[in-house]
Amino acid sequence: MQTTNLKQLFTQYKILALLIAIAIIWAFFSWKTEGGFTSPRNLSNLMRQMAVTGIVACGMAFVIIAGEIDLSVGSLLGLLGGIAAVLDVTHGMPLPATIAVVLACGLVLGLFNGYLTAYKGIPSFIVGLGGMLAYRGIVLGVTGGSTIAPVSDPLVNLGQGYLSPQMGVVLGVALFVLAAVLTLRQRASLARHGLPVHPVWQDALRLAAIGAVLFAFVRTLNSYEGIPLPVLLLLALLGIFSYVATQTVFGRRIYAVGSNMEATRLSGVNVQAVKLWIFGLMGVMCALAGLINTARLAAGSPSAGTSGELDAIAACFIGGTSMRGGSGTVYGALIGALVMASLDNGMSMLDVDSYWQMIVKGAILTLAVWVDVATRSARR
Amino acid sequence: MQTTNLKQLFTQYKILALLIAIAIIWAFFSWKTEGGFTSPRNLSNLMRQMAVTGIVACGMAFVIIAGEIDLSVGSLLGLLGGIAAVLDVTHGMPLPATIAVVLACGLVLGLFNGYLTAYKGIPSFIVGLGGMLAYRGIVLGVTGGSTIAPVSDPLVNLGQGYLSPQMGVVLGVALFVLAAVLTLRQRASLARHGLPVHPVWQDALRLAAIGAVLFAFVRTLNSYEGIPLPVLLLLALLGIFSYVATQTVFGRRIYAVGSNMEATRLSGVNVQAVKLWIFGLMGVMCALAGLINTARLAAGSPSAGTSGELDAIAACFIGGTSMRGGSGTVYGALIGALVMASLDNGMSMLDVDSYWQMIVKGAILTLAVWVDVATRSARR
Amino acid sequence: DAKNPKIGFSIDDLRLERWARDRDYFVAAAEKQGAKVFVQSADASEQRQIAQIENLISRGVDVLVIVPYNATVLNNAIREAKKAKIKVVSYDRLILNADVDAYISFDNKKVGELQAKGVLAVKPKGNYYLLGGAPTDNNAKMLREGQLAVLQPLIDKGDIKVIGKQWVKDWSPSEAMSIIENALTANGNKLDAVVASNDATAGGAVQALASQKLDGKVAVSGQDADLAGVRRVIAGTQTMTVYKPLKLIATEAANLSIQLVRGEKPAFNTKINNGFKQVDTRLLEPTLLTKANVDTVVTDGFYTKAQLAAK
Amino acid sequence: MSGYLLEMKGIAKKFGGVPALDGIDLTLKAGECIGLCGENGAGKSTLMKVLSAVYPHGTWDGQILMDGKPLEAQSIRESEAAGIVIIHQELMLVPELSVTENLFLGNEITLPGGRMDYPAMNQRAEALLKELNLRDVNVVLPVSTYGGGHQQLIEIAKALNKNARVLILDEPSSSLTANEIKVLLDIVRGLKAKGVACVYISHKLDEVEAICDTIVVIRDGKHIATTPMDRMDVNQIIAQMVGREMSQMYPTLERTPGEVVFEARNVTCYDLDRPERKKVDNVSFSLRRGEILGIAGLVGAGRTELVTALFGAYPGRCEAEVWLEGQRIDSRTPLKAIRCGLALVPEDRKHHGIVRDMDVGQNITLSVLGRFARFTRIDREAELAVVSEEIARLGLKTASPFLSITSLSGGNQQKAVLSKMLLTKPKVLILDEPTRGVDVGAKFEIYKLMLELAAQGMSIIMVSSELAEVLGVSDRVLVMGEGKLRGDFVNDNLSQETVLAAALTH
Ligand SMILES: Nc1ncnc2c1ncn2[C@@H]1O[C@H](COP(=O)(O)OP(=O)(O)OP(=O)(O)O)[C@@H](O)[C@H]1O
Ligand SMILES: Nc1ncnc2c1ncn2[C@@H]1O[C@H](COP(=O)(O)OP(=O)(O)OP(=O)(O)O)[C@@H](O)[C@H]1O
Ligand SMILES: O[C@@H]1[C@@H](O)[C@H](O)OC[C@H]1O
Ligand SMILES: [Mg+2]
Ligand SMILES: [Mg+2]
Repeated sequence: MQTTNLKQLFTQYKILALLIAIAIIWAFFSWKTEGGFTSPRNLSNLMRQMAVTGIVACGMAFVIIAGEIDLSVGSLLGLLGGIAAVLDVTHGMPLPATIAVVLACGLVLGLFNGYLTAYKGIPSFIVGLGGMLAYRGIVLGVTGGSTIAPVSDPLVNLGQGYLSPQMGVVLGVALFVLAAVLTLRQRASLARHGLPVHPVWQDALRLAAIGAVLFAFVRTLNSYEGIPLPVLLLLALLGIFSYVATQTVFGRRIYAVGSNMEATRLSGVNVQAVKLWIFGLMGVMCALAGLINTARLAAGSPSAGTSGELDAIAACFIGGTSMRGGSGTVYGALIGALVMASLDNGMSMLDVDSYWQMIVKGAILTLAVWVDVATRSARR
Repeated sequence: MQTTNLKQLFTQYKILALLIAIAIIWAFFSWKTEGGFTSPRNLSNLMRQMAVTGIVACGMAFVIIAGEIDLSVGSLLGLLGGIAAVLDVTHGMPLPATIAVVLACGLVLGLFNGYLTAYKGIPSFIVGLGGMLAYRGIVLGVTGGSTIAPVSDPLVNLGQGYLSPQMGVVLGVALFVLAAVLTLRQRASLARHGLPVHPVWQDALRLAAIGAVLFAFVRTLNSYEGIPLPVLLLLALLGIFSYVATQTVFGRRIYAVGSNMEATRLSGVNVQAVKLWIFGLMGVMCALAGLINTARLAAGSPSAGTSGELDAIAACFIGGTSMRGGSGTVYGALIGALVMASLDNGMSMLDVDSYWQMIVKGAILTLAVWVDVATRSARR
Repeated sequence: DAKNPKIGFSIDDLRLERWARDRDYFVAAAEKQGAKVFVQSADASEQRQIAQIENLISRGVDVLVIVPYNATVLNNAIREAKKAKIKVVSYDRLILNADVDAYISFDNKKVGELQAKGVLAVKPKGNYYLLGGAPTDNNAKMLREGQLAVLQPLIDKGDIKVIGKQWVKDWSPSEAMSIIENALTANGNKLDAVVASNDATAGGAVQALASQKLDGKVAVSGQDADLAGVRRVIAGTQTMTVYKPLKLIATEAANLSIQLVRGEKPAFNTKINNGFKQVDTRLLEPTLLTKANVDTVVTDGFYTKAQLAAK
Repeated sequence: MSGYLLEMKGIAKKFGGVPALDGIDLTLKAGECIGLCGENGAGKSTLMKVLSAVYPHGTWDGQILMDGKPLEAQSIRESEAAGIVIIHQELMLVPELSVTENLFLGNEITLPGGRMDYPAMNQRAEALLKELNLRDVNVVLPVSTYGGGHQQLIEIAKALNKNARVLILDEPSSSLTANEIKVLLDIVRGLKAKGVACVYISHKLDEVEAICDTIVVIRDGKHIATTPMDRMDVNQIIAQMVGREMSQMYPTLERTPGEVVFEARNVTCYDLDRPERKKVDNVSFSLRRGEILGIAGLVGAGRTELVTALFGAYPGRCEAEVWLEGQRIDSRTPLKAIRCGLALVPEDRKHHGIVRDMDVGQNITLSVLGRFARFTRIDREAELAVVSEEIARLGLKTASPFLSITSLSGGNQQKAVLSKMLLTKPKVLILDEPTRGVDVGAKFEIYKLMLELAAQGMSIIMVSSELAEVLGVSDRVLVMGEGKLRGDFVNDNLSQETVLAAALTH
């Protein structure tokens, strides 16, 4: 009886297992590092460290939900970051222009990947593999194999800057108000469709939890230097992508394509166009990630982003996106990215031997997903 | 009308597009290197260079046909190669014992991966990702991060030795006789069941082609030093795996599981056991590849096999194995490996800048698969 | 604090043999002085190295000793360190464009020269292949500079023909092996010397030569005196290696870092421009190691006789 | 002007060189309903896919005129724009999306910025489902919450949502119950009255008879006859379809069931998503040797769950006690169940029956492959012999055992799956909707086979939503409702009313 209830809880909140995993991981590291792990400064670090993977994971979540995969993102990120560095360092272009050009390049290259997959019928795995090689080759060509440095301060600021504490507070309050409004609207909507509305205390508790998390988040980051810009960008993307996924026609079609492409096609949806734009979006995410990465490195490095695709894909899968397409969430992917970044950061703080780090990370990855699978296994 | 016939030809011989691609690639490089590329010696090199990827690709083909994937093979190969080196160098174990231990380790680790996937329900992608990290960590632990060298001569011989020319001829003749017997038996069997038998000239032509290829193969390699042992191993594996795939109960079940796992389960097949053993086999292939790799380097290097999984997976996909499982061939995978090895070898002979190498390789990969997809779409 | 300083040691990649030894010597030396060392390995990833440096900073180390994977990308991380008043020492590889307090290394240009001279001594004329190091490693470029300083006059004279040059990603032996295999084929085995930039890549090259029974006939250089490398020198398949007493550099680096923390003035012997400033530098002397003087490593306690003899 | 709303002229279509349609003509007037009849594989669905541009213009020969003007639709969108809407034979829903989202997929109502206007769509969805008398569906829940029958109605609602001028219904009723079919036919009548032209495809010829004005019969891709319904009856349609007279729908064979061989005790299945809900609630029954036991019930009654639980294939939590020949057996996985002598022919042929990438022969031998193994090697000779024998025994129509299973028509695929399970030589054969989508001729053969097997002593459980069929072949009928056993009748001139009454009482 007890277990059943617990299982139900897990089934309902699919992400719960992961959140508990994160809590355990954090508690453990915090204990081992005598609080060092959970110090504002380290949490700020941690989140900055996960930003690049997180940005890519946002786009990758859509790609995987649509039943495809993109292995070229690591190289593409490197290439776009490299282009940013060249424009900035070699051509001295002003930052807004650089950003615009890089985003445009990302879009075009992403659309190109999408075109090959959607219209030419080449499996996305192969397109990705080809791109992984070709784009890395182009980076090497563009940078001449050497690191392009030092990039200008405005660009560096993109990766290393902070939101002022006041703005952070304003943002936190605004988000809380938004959450409250959404909760109320959801209650109204559930009632309208005769679905069971959660008890008031449950929603109140949920809101309180959100408030607490927001408060802790803003306060923690403010007590170091403020919310780092890459983290802010990531938050914005989380909002936009979640909105697109759940509220827009395009978003719903992504799920439809991934879940049953044939049925979707026969419903008159242009599935090829949907796929095309998903890859286009992925390209734009690579551009953003590339910019942030270059900003963080303060240089365009020919090896930037190497194996970044694996991190992003792993984040999605850990976060519960289905390998077969059709289901998954963006916040899940970001929580997946957080799990991995926490492990990396925590073990590096604990000064664990690098080979042990790899073993432990591999084991915990598998374990976390296993817990997730096992608690969900009500449905085999 | 003409095009239809051509298209039909392509549809029937799925691998034709790839063989033509190889022919074009070889012709191009041969022309550019003034015959150097197609000299017996370089062909011998080429085949030795593709052996490790080819061996892994054999196992990977089964994994992918069964609808799974294994990302840990690169690290596993490194680990098993490292174990081989440690046993050989540090413990001075005799070669047969080393081989036995390494194969056993490979089997056990492969089965472990399979157990997690098949019985614990963890997606193979995650198990592979975890293994990729963990096994690499263990290599670093086992080798202490340093290169273990020099390995004993018998072990080196495994990677660098040759079959004597006489034996090569005997082998070639034996294979030809085998092909002839099989063709005759197939004709008899078709006739007995009143099914249409191919015209005699068609079968004769096919046999003649096989004979010509065998002759060219043996003669070319003999005119250098003989058939390299790793290539011999690869050929043997090709035979065994093709036999298993097409002639045995286990092989048939691999395809069934990959095509429709639920229907297969409902037909009374123990699908979990099938998956378990596929991964077990993959582990054994990693062991063989690890041994050959260590033998070729004459050392156990902690970075051996890095990103070997990508090469093997790419080989399978280029060779026409379906991403969704259920269809594919082992010889296709090997031809895929040959395409990639040819590109690597040819461009490095031309001393092409490494960034051009990557761009060209990526582009040709995508192109080859596109040609394949385009010519096959006749089937729709 | 100054009495028991905390040292963060960030290493590029422990998959390369020498770094494990550097780490062990360094830790031993530092602990003898009462310091505590946190070691991190970035496994050849610049992102990871930056993250690890950030983590070391948040753990409040007093000094950072860094072996950069990519010499050019640590600018921000080091700025963070400086903000936290942490001293930064660049170990073996020079960090470019950043505010580094000290650099300690062997003279890499000199190493390159030794490599070139080593092979020249055996093959004064002929076809040479230049097998470079990792393209992301600043040292790889300095090595090439040193090699060319010796070889260029002879190339101009026509004594030496460079039949190919490639950089080897992450100093990977298997990549080096394929490169040499294909170079041998392309040139019909007409190869007299391989100027390999370290022992890992030399190992790959020798293996490629061995399959043509050319090992021992073609001159091959190296660096680091890896155990496998020294054994090859003894066996005659590798012409030379450069012995860089790792114990020396590691001990010196440990002492130097601790001195920086304690506000003492370490002994430097030169200054090198890293694009940001003139960095105080301590350059150590590398030794050319051939079959003739291979005993040096034993007398130095770098290896035991048994280690070298073991087959 | 010809007065026709739609004309198809000389339509021909080949698959890989093999003709599936060979010069077919078809005309439709506004407000007319055409019954398109033919055996499995005759080409009905293919013809309709040509019409609805699933196969775009250019991939087939011939001409389509709409309002007298040529229609050369390149995509489903274009054909829908011309007013042609199709309800596909296979369920074409997206399980992860909600009912509303499925109903509007491709035709979403949007707010500025591409936002989904959920309130508007939900409202419209509820109205649509009400028209179909579908009251217990919550439109905001995922479509996968609902079983096969409901999904089929949702699929119909989706088509109704599209303002069709020509509505194609390709076997819309295969998983509907009698009542639901009545609602459906009323709706089609209403559409006809509004001037919508319909093409109705069904193997349930009484429906065709009830609703259609004209019957078009095709056989092997060729047009056989076009006749007004008022000059035809069901028997004549059958004669045109199969090319011979069929005197009766259900064969008969003298048999006497023997002693009880199989017992299921206290079978309980819990819902996948809501573990506290029981889909099957403590059901027990027994079965005699050589008996055919029909299980009837409304859609969602839990029949599929019951039989999958007996076979060890229920995906969720379940409890069941299974006795065979006086012994308790362990049938907790399909493999164990088969070893004990049970066999199940599943309801969902596409997902649980056929293995798509394998040929007909390989599908047939999948369950007994081990039998042909000689030192792990498959004895192809022996395998082929068995396959040929099976193909002949069941009258399975295929050019060769080496053809892909997907190239067979639905009825023949069903025979292949049946044959696969029969090869295991079961003592108890469970058939879940064995004749869904199967043509009359093939149905008759399946019934005949069932009777023969029963006469040889095999016990058979048949789950079916077609009451006539249950009453036509069963010796005994169980009725299920809401997961509980509601009745157990000996089939001695049992009437449909009795069974329905049992299914509906609480
Ligand atoms: N995609 C395809 N590839 C190859 N052959 C096909 C394909 N689709 C249909 N066929 C073949 O075309 C013929 C007509 O099939 P179709 O589905 O139109 O039959 P149907 O009349 O709808 O049968 P049913 O009553 O079983 O639904 C069959 O022989 C079938 O095997
Ligand atoms: N929530 C669900 N998720 C997935 N599949 C479901 C779900 N509910 C039912 N199904 C499947 O839909 C089919 C029909 O199930 P239903 O509950 O209608 O049982 P039934 O009594 O067998 O009805 P039918 O008359 O359709 O056979 C079954 O195959 C069942 O497994
Ligand atoms: O010692 C070498 C070091 O100087 C270089 O930077 O990296 C490779 C090593 O072999
Ligand atoms: Mg049909
Ligand atoms: Mg059912």
